[in-house]
Amino acid sequence: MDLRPTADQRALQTSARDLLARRFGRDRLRAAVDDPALDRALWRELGAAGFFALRLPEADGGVGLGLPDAVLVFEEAGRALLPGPLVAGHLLAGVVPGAATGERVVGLCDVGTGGARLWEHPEDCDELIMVEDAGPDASCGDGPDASSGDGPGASSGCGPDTSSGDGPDAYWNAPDWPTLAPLRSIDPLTPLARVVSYPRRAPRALDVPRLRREATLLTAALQLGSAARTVEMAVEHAGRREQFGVRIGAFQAVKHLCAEMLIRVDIARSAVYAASLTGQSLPVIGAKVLADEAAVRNARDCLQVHGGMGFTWEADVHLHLKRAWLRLEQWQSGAKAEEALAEALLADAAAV
Amino acid sequence: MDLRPTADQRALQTSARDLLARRFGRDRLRAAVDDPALDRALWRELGAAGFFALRLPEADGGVGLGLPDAVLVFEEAGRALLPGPLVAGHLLAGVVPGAATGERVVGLCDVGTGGARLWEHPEDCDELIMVEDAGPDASCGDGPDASSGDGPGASSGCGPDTSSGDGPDAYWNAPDWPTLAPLRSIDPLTPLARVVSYPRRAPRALDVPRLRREATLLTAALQLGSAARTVEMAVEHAGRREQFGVRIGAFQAVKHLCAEMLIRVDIARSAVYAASLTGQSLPVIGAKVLADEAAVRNARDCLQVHGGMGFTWEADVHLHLKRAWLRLEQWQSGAKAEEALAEALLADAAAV
Amino acid sequence: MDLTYTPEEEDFRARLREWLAKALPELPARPDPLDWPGRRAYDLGWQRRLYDAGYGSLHWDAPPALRLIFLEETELAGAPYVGANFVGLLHAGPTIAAEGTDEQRARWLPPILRGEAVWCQGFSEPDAGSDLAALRTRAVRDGDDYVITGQKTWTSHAEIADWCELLVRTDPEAPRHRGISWLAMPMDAPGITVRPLRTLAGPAEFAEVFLDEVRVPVANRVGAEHDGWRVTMVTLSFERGTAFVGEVVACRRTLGGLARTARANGRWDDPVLRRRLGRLNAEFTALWRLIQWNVGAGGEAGGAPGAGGSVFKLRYSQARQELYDAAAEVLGASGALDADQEWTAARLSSLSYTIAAGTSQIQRNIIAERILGLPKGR
Amino acid sequence: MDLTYTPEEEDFRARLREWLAKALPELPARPDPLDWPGRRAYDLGWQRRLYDAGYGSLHWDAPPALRLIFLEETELAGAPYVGANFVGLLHAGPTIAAEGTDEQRARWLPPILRGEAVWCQGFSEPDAGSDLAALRTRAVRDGDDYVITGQKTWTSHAEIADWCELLVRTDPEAPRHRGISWLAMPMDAPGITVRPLRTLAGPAEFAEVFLDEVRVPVANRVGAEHDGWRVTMVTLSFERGTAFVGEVVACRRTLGGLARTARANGRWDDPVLRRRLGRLNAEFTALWRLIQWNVGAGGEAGGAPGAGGSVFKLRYSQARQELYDAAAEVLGASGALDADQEWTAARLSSLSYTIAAGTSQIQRNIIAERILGLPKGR
Repeated sequence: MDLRPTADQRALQTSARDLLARRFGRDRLRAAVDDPALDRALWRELGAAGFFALRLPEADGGVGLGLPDAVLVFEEAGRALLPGPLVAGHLLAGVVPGAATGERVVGLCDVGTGGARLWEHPEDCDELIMVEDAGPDASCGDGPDASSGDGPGASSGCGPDTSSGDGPDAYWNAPDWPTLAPLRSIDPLTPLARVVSYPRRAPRALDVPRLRREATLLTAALQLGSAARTVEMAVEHAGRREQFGVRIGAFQAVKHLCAEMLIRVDIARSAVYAASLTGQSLPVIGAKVLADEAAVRNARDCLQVHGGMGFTWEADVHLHLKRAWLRLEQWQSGAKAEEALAEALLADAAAV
Repeated sequence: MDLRPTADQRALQTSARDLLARRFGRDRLRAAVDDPALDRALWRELGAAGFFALRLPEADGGVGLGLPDAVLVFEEAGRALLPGPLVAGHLLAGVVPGAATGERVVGLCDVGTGGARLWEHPEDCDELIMVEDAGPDASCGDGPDASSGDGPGASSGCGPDTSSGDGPDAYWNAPDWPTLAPLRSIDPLTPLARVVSYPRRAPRALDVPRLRREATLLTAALQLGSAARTVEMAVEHAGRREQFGVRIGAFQAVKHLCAEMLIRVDIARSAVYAASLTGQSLPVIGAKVLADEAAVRNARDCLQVHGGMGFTWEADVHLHLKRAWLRLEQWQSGAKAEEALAEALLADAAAV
Repeated sequence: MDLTYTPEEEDFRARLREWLAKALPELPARPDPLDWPGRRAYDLGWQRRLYDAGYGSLHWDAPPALRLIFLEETELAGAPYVGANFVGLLHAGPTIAAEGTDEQRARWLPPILRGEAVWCQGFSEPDAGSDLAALRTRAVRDGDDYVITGQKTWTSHAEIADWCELLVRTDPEAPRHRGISWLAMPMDAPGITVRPLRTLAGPAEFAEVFLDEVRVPVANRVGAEHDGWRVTMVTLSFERGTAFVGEVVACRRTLGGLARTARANGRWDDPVLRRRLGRLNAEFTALWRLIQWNVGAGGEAGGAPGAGGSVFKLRYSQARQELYDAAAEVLGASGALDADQEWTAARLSSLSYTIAAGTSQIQRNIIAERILGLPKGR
Repeated sequence: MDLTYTPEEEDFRARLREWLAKALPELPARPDPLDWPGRRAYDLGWQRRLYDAGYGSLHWDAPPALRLIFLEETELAGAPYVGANFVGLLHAGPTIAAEGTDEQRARWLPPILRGEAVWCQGFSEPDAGSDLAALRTRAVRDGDDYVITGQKTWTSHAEIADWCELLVRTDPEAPRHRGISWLAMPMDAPGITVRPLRTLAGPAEFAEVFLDEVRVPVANRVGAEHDGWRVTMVTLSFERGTAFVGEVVACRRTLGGLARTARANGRWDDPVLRRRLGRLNAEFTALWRLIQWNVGAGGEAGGAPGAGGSVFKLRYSQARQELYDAAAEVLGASGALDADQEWTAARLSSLSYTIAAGTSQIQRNIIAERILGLPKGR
């Protein structure tokens, strides 16, 4: 019983950090801010490094590792602000040919009840998987029969669900099938589109609850990495910047902001790592709630520590904040997450 | 247009402060902690000073002042932690004979929907007024016909309301009529009982909405006074107590706690004073919400500034916190208040 | 305590409201935010209309109640913001009025009031933010001129300003607060380079200003030489005082808009959000009352709001951020993440409120030391 | 990363659980909180049973995983709290084990483990709270004794303690941290007066201890003379580390109780409250994982938890206060204001958590300076 990463896991995390530092350092990050089109060469390199195939069996060309290892690697991606549909690529590596190697970029969009219906990097995806809720009235696709031929469905909104209720909950889409609403993404590194409707022409058998759970956990890991990075940025700045003749980190007001930031990271990290070990739904939801809070509030506190400099476009602080806001809306979060955690208290009468 | 008290009002407030300092100084306060029975002589002295008759017409022996003046006096009572059914005495001064002079001590208990049903100083009250909501299903009395003779009703809970819905919303009770549930009050200065049921034998025609509104405002003024006092206590302590070779008020962590306390007071004061001028329902509710927050959070921050000393029974900090918790439950507060303030945003489409 | 207005004040309000109803429809279309010359013309044109109608100096030398009515009514009517006239009307102008010579007042104030001159502020420097007194821009006396070299930052409207209220160090040997002077620098003087400064909220509103041996006549100094710190404090107390009146009115209107939008899109069914909006209603109502309080108090103290402005500024900057966080909840994911949504853009801008014009940390120090009298420390 | 236990550890858990199921029903009735002799007998008796069953020293010298299992299972089974044995088992004991001589360990540790001696802590003084190193209680060497005069406060269980771990100043000339020594003082020595200290939560749990020329043999000093500060730091790091394991388990149980009570009394219909409880569920689950993390880390570092304990302590003390604030919401007015309600009493006690054993302000300094490496300052 030891929640800390093993030596092997630390080595894995370090190699991910090194790869990202080499291939996605600050210059590349700022270049991506100006042109967020996905770097396909980097994507293939991530594929070659096992980023997507990490949990596929070695027999299938994968690395054969587990969810805890994936979480450590995603934490690094979050630290580095690496853009792109990373969660999709990782979770669909065993489902969509070419995803595991990074040859093909695949998107994943949650259109279930409360799903954000947002599609990351729509221009860069070679294909797209839609996941819905099972059962009637839960989804907003055009229905399997709503369109014919090879064009996208023409429906412009959510009609009544005509599916049987026990059909598949996932649909494959070519990138030009869905009807999209334009959206100027708040995160300059992550172009977005909102999916208005899409044809249910190509159903896919996927374990959607599991997919959602793992997407939630990996998104929490990205948030955790960002939260950890913004503490470092705040501490670096506070240890360097002088005002009133001293480094501002000597002021309690700054010191205590930084201390609270670290606490959020440590709490979120305990929750995320533990959830990756059990893989259970509730710990995953709890981890996302805490990692969301850590990422958003740490980015804001980091901005406050940076003062006016933090408010500039040139500082990286806002990139962390905007990405944290984006991830907050992805997968399980907010009201639904807290309701699920509350409900569990009633169910859990016997255990602690 | 000037929200600040006039010279006359400042003089009124000062004289209230002087009276309370003279008659209810720290020794009396601590004596009351050990024996919270009401000091009837002090009560009569408050009556003689116009505390209860403040807003009665001069022709009726009152002082002929207005709600803003009452708010200033109640702010002082809150500062001094003066115990007793002050709000009741003031609001019923024109209704219950002897209340205006302080000869008789009268209680006031809100048993409407969401009313706390708590009775302050039950042992000390000579009589008690119950206020209910108008309309069916809103009240929990025994009903006008539920008891006969001169004893209290025997009903032990809330039955269906048998009133017509447009009858009176207030009932007079002798102190031994209601059925009470025991309660060891968290506030050592304020004994409490919970009213389980009571007879609706002696209806009184009162403007209950107005009574509630003014009770809410005066309670907010008490909270404001307490919040202002705990800032002073924190500042006094921080300016005197030395640790690490300096007065702890020199530490930013302490300084910033105190600054936030003052801000809460200033915001609450603006809201309470302005609401006393308009007398309208929504500003009153908003003022109570902000004054509640100021009183509770300031008492807690004051405790934190005092450190271990603040946790002792001998320090007065806990008396402010416990009273603030008590007042938080009295009259409009919490969910209902916030819902009313939200609803007003919709209604208020035209105005700002 | 009195919330009523005198008949004269109510009359002023009625006439102003009437005038606004006529004047606003005659205004040209608002320029694009990136069209600097257009914005200059628009903002100056509006100030000229105000001036011609007798409302040109309401921002600083009117009785407090009239100023409040003016700010309230212009905001309610949807009149243009003070915009490019901000520094002239609310910073430099009042400072010159209070500290300048008769000649200086005659030279600089009428063009500000008539809508003929745009001013910008040259206070902050890269290494002098919260610690403004650490400023290093040097002014060396050479005959009747100062020769100025250094760098300023967070200068808004620098691209279109005629004048800059500039803080410079005139005595590098003196204690930090004693060697500073306040100058009016013409922005067309040789040696000035303006470079736009992009913020996280997008297009450039601010600029960096580089000064390379810029000559400014000694006669352009307001206040005594080396006494600029005291002069500056006058200006800053204005900034922390009534500068936000219009914004609070606007926030209250936004709050109503949030509620109606939430009801329209179904988010109103969430009691957590509803109660949050209700609480913000109490908050902004109280902030409005606190402004009225401060205006009343400032009137008595001679027009310059005191440290009480820090109390308002701290709570308001926090409340404004909470307002736009609530807006993100109302909008839902696709609105909160859409940079083209007005409320989302405002949410980004709101992030500067706890930093600009004195961080919240600095304001808390001011309150603790100047109002509460706690001992100075780190 | 590993959340599983070894077969040996699972076996330990199973045997412990079995033993608890047998032992707990045999316990006498819990004494009244005001019955000091009764509490002493009860708490020592329970420790004796643990000792006889081989669990007497689980608190400090077991492998971390076993200690965690022990604390978890005893709490789950509703076993008595460590109570009067707290200082002996978790403060003084581990300190003597780490820093004492062979003779000292042989003299003091067995009675602690066998449930024969109660210890109390004499660290804080009226003028030395957060600034513990400011302590002024003097110890003057006189032959083989120290003669001690001064005053201690916040001493829990002083009324029934046999020993006191006492910090005294042995060199008043030395720098503050260098003139302190750590002594074991017998509580029956002449010159000791114990006066109960009442807290806002009600009956006295703590006491003030007055020392008037109390003689303590030099042989009772643990560690070198004047080296008591370092010895103390060992003790404090224990206090901030695993001391809270049982409490977190208890908090999670309370949280479940809140949810069930809320459903029973209708408060569950309020989504604001429900979501608050949901969030606390995430919070306490994470705190539990953080304890496991710290125990794992502490195991590697040799048993003494480090500054990471400050991270836990800060967040936990905050979460505990939020838990009992939520309890007040669940109970409603008549419960939240009833001092006899268990949760209401616990709410009052929770107020000390952000103060005792190092205020939250001090903990944040520790985290910022020792973990994050920010410069020292005020």
